[in-house]
Amino acid sequence: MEKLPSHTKARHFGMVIDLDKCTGCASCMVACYSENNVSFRDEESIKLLSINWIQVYKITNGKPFPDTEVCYLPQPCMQCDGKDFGHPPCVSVCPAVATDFDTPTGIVSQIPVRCFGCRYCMAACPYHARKFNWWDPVWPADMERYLSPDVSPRMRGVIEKCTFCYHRFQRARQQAYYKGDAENIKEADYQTACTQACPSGAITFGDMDNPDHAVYTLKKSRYAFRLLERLGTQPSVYYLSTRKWVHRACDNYLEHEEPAAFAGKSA
Amino acid sequence: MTTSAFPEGVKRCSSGKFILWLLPAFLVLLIAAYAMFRVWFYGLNQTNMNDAYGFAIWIWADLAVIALGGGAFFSGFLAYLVGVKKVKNIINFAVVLGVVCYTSALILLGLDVGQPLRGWFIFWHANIHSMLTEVAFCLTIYLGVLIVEFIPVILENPKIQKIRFFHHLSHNMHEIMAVFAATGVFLSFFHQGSLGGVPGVLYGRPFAFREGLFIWPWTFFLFTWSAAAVGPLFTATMCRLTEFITQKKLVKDDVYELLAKISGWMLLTYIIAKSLDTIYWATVTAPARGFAFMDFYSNNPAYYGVWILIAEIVICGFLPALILITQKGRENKKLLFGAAILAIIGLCINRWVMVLQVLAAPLKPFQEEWFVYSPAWTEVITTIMPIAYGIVLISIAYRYLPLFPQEKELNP
Amino acid sequence: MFPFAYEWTWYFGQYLFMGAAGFAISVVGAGLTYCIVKSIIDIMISDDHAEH
Amino acid sequence: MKIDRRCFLSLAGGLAVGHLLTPIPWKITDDIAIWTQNWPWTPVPETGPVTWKNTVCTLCAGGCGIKVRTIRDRAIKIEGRTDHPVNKGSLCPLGYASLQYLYGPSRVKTPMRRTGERGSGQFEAISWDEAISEVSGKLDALRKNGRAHTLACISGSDKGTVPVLFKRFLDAYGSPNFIRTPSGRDAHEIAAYLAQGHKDKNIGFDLENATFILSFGCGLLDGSGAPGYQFNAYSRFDKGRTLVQVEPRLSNTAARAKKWLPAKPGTEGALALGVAHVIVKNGLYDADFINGYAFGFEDWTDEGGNIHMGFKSLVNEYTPQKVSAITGLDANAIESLARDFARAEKPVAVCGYNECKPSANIDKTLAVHALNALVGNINQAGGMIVFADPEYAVSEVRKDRIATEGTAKPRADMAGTDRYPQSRYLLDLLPEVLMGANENNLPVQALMVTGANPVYTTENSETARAAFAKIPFIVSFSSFMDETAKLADIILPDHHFLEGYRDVPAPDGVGKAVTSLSAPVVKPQYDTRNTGDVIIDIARSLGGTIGESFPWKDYDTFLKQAFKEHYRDLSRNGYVIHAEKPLPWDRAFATENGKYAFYPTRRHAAGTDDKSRLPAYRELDIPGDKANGTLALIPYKSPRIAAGAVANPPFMTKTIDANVLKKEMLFIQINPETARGLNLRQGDTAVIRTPAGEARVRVNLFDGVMPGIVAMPAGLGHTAFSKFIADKGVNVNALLKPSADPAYGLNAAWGVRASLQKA
Repeated sequence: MEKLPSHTKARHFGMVIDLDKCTGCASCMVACYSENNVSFRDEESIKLLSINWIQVYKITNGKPFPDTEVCYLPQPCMQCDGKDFGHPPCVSVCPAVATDFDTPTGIVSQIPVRCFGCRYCMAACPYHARKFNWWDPVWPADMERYLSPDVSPRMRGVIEKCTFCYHRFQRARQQAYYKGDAENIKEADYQTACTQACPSGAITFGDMDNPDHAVYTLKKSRYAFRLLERLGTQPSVYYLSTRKWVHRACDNYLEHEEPAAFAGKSA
Repeated sequence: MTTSAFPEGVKRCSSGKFILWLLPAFLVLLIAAYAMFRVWFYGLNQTNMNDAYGFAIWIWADLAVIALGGGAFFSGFLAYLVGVKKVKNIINFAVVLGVVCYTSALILLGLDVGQPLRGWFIFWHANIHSMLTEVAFCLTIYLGVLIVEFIPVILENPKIQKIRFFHHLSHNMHEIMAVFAATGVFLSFFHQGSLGGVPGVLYGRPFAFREGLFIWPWTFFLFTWSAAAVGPLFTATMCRLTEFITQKKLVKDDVYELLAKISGWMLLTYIIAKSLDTIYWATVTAPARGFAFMDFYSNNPAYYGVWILIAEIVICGFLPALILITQKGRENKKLLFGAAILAIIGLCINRWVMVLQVLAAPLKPFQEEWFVYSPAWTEVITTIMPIAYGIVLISIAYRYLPLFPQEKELNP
Repeated sequence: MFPFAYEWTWYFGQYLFMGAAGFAISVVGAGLTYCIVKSIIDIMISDDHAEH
Repeated sequence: MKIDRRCFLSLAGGLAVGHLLTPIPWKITDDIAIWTQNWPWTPVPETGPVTWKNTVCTLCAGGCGIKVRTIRDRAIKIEGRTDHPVNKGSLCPLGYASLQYLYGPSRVKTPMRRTGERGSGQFEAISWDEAISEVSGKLDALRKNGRAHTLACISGSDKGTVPVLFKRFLDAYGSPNFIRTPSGRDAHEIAAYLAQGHKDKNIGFDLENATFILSFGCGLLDGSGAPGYQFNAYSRFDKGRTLVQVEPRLSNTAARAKKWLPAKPGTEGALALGVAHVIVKNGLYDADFINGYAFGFEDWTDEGGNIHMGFKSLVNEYTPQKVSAITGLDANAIESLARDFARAEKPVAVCGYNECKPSANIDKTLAVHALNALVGNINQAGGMIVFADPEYAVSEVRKDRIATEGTAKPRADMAGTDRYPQSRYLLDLLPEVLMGANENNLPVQALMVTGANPVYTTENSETARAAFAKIPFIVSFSSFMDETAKLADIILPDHHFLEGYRDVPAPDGVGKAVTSLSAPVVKPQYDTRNTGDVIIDIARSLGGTIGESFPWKDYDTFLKQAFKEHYRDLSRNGYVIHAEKPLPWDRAFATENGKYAFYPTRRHAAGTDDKSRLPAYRELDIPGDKANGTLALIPYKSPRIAAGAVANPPFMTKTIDANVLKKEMLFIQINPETARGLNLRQGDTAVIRTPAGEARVRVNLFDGVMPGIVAMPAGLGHTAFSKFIADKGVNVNALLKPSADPAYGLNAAWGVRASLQKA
């Protein structure tokens, strides 16, 4: 929204998820819970009451046995750039500036202690990436002992969501500063917990504006697409798949329309 | 001679009967208070809302009562700014109704937020880009205005009138009522509109999203216009209901007819605009995002499909509008109030669609199912609460305040 | 709401929005004050009348 | 001035208004908001200096290297260790969630003694001294009664120092009944014995270097076996490397495979033979290996002059057409699969280890081993690797007369008896033996359980529970209140793996001779003790030769001694690779003729003809009759559900989809076509019946399941641990039933007949 302070290097962090590689194992989800002090309850099967910063969906091509195919789709917060780079659907609606678009990183922030729980952002987000704390979080037995001091546990009545592990960016920036070159944050210095956790290497994360980072090239792939791209939300999360049905399942198309990667071809 | 607590020259029922009449309403209020306690103490897990239905029946009720309470601002606009004298005969009642609607809306909002104790962050940390901020500011200030408009009516109670300061105060406030009314109209225009903007700006939600003018989506104007159109009809209908309950004529028929005529034309223009908006949305806005019109009306688990649109636009839109703009329709009171009720239902359907159906519609093609929600008892009782609360406030106001200037004349 | 809150940006929209809100509050506040003051004056005038 | 009502009201009103002009209400409003931001019941994690400590996850047998982020003796976060040879950074959700076990509600915090009815879960806390003296007292009495051989130990593994201590304890005590829980290892061990002459060696698959993996139902990407190793191998899959999955259900592995071949369950062996047929017919096999290092490929003549059928003749009849008829796969697909497999640079065929239900089908396993032999990919990079564990430097166990006599007695589970001479452990047979015996001559009078949860994991688990409940004295060494611990008389809780030392042997299926060391990351949180120490203490308090057999001060000392020169590397790096290269072919095989036996002459077979020794395809009938059970129930493994001894931690349960588990109801997967026939729709509640039992389930329609098959997730339906997993869904083991291989006694069933009826 605002102009960048002149001393800050502009980055645009993004993620590329290879759907032809994701095995649906949910390591990313669990690593995320653990990294970000996500709360849990004994009843988590009602998914619309369950807090997940990244959620792996299972989608099928709808064909009968044995031509059935399955694709797993991990979906974190899309960290949308939104309209005019800086107006994601959720940010402009938050009445109390509890969520904001961070221009220097392209990350959509969330301040739970500022949030008063109106849930307008939740209604605005087409990805259901925003989760509400319907209950007071409780860590049974001695589980409070494993909580990380990097991410504050949220209280009841507020929204939370994926922050691209922003605390890890802060840590990387701090370390870079101590090393004397505050702007020199390498690709490996800042990786999200889910990226690191993906045991099959389906997730790639980095600065999408930096040619040295893998995401820079990956997102330019012909088979790259974004979830519900046509809504104009400009997500910072890209997906890769060579399968046309996957592209079709991830955005809305009128009957005669074709996903961009396959337009004009009969694949 | 002791002064009667009742307005001069009118008859009121006995205290016993009055209390008996209020009893059921108090009972509802009591249960609602318990529900409110549960929601505030244990949190929103006491409702059936979920991450798909972040907005639910409360927000619908909010939008609906604010729109219906719009009768206050539009009658004020007519009476004080345009100078339609006849409307003054119903303006006091409209103000009371407005107070009921707006305080109810604020209570529901207070229930609906997850952290009510820091709800004031909406003012302190205001994000002026948010439609909700606009709503909160205008709504709160307008409620203030409504109360200011209500004060002189209260002060007209004979007992209060005996106090000289209040006597003068009510007189002076009446004198400059136009200033308050103008401010109210200004604020109402924005908050009614920004309530429409709330769904309209959601460009992630193709069912709600509308293009518009500057920062305001078309729903902004449609909501204001529909509130102005239907609000007075609601005032009139409630007034008629009061007449029915008190078994007294309180307002002359020509007042109703005038309101109905104005509302009829407003409603007609509104519904034409709404139709144009729907057509543009269905043929341009939604297809650009890959949605066919019927995508929004198929596979809905509530089974109403496209009928909800037909009900809103034709049965509860064009039909009452056409009845109200014809003189014959207005002269027949059954037709008039039938049409008014249809229009009120239409408005409620519109708000329902713009809140709940927006959230119910699946967005990701791989998630074909609609999201289903049914309110919990805590939500239902608190949503009914405004009715009980309205009964209490209006009954007390009617009993002790000269709401209807024509009452004395009509009931000699 | 005020420039000292850190999310404040020096931006035209802020003036417009807060200006409008402030204006509405001022009008209502001024109106109320006027009524109250005038009522007090009215009482004093009518008291004067009573004395003479 | 008189204070009248009016005055009073004015005063009150004035105060109310005037109050607003003071800072008080605003301050209170602000303070309340600040309070909501700092609710005392919302925890504020303590900060401090961060350290990362390396160790190994032992929640499953996968042996993944992990690093743990700790702050002031608090373990905060687990991540995969990128420099660990097994998983190279990859880690499954269970590993990521294991801190929830460290601090979780299912921990057994002190030694416990049962106070209520058996299985009621009522225990009292006792001291370690009391617990150990009670156990040794009971064991001493049993031994003095001449029933030393009726002590049994059920262990999740027979490798590693702690199982070795238990085996040693039984040896010194006088019982032959050390029982390893059933796993895919059983069939591989037998196949390795028959084809290569190895006993007690590890069979691994070098998935990292293989360029073509033909998986016969291995849940490589379903979280079974060694998940970290398998996921990591897959993560290195670039273009030109192929995974083909043979399985009746579109599992996570099948979904990611280049090709999914839904062969009818139980016919995988036939497919392997069909592939072999095409390879042999087209001469695509590795002639060097076949001619130089193999036996029984061609027909052969024995010493008595009898001509025997060779593998080549056997596969001759398995034409693609015939195999197509058996498996239901397309003949052309089989043909091209075989060609692609044989022509790949490093093809490897895998089976057994990580199937959700490791049907110990010896024929299939031999056929799959034979496929690897055919393409000469044994003990080669990217192939099937055979290697031994490091030998522990442990003195001979000292045995007194009771011990010598006791260990010579036949085993309670019939393994190694005349009936099943070549089998080592047959836990699946034990429940029936126990049920058949009367209380007095119950072949198991005392049971120790370590690293296992047989009450939950044994097929036909309700019978198993009843059978185990008959055992008069059960000691559990579990860290968690699992189903078996809940049934026990005494619980001697082990440390969580982040609290103590433990060696971690090479995980089954991993093609690397690697041993790791699990080291403490935090101080023990509760009054628990390393099981190694406890068993040493029990032995000591029993005294005599038993005590003498355990001369070590404590477990850590024993561990150091056992690993000798390896220990230094082990403790410094957290792992040691004790054999860099597998043995070359000329030294690889321990058969009589030193060659790979395509014809397993040693095979203890039901028949005497060649075909009963050769890995011919034999149609296997699964438990249940076809008339009542028109469907077949198979369990499936989900990477989001821990199906072994340890149940799901809350985080993993949180990841389970709503069409797998909703509230307390589990969903079975069936094909929509099957559902139509049964008049079932998505989400319907139905009753599934098998010869083992019945259960209420809900129906999830999934096109990826073969018609006629009912697939049920494994790992749910727990009755112990904590409210976060107990009473959710159905334990598939309660519906399954083992069916013993006639010659080996191992459970060879791939499923169970079932019926499904709308409820």
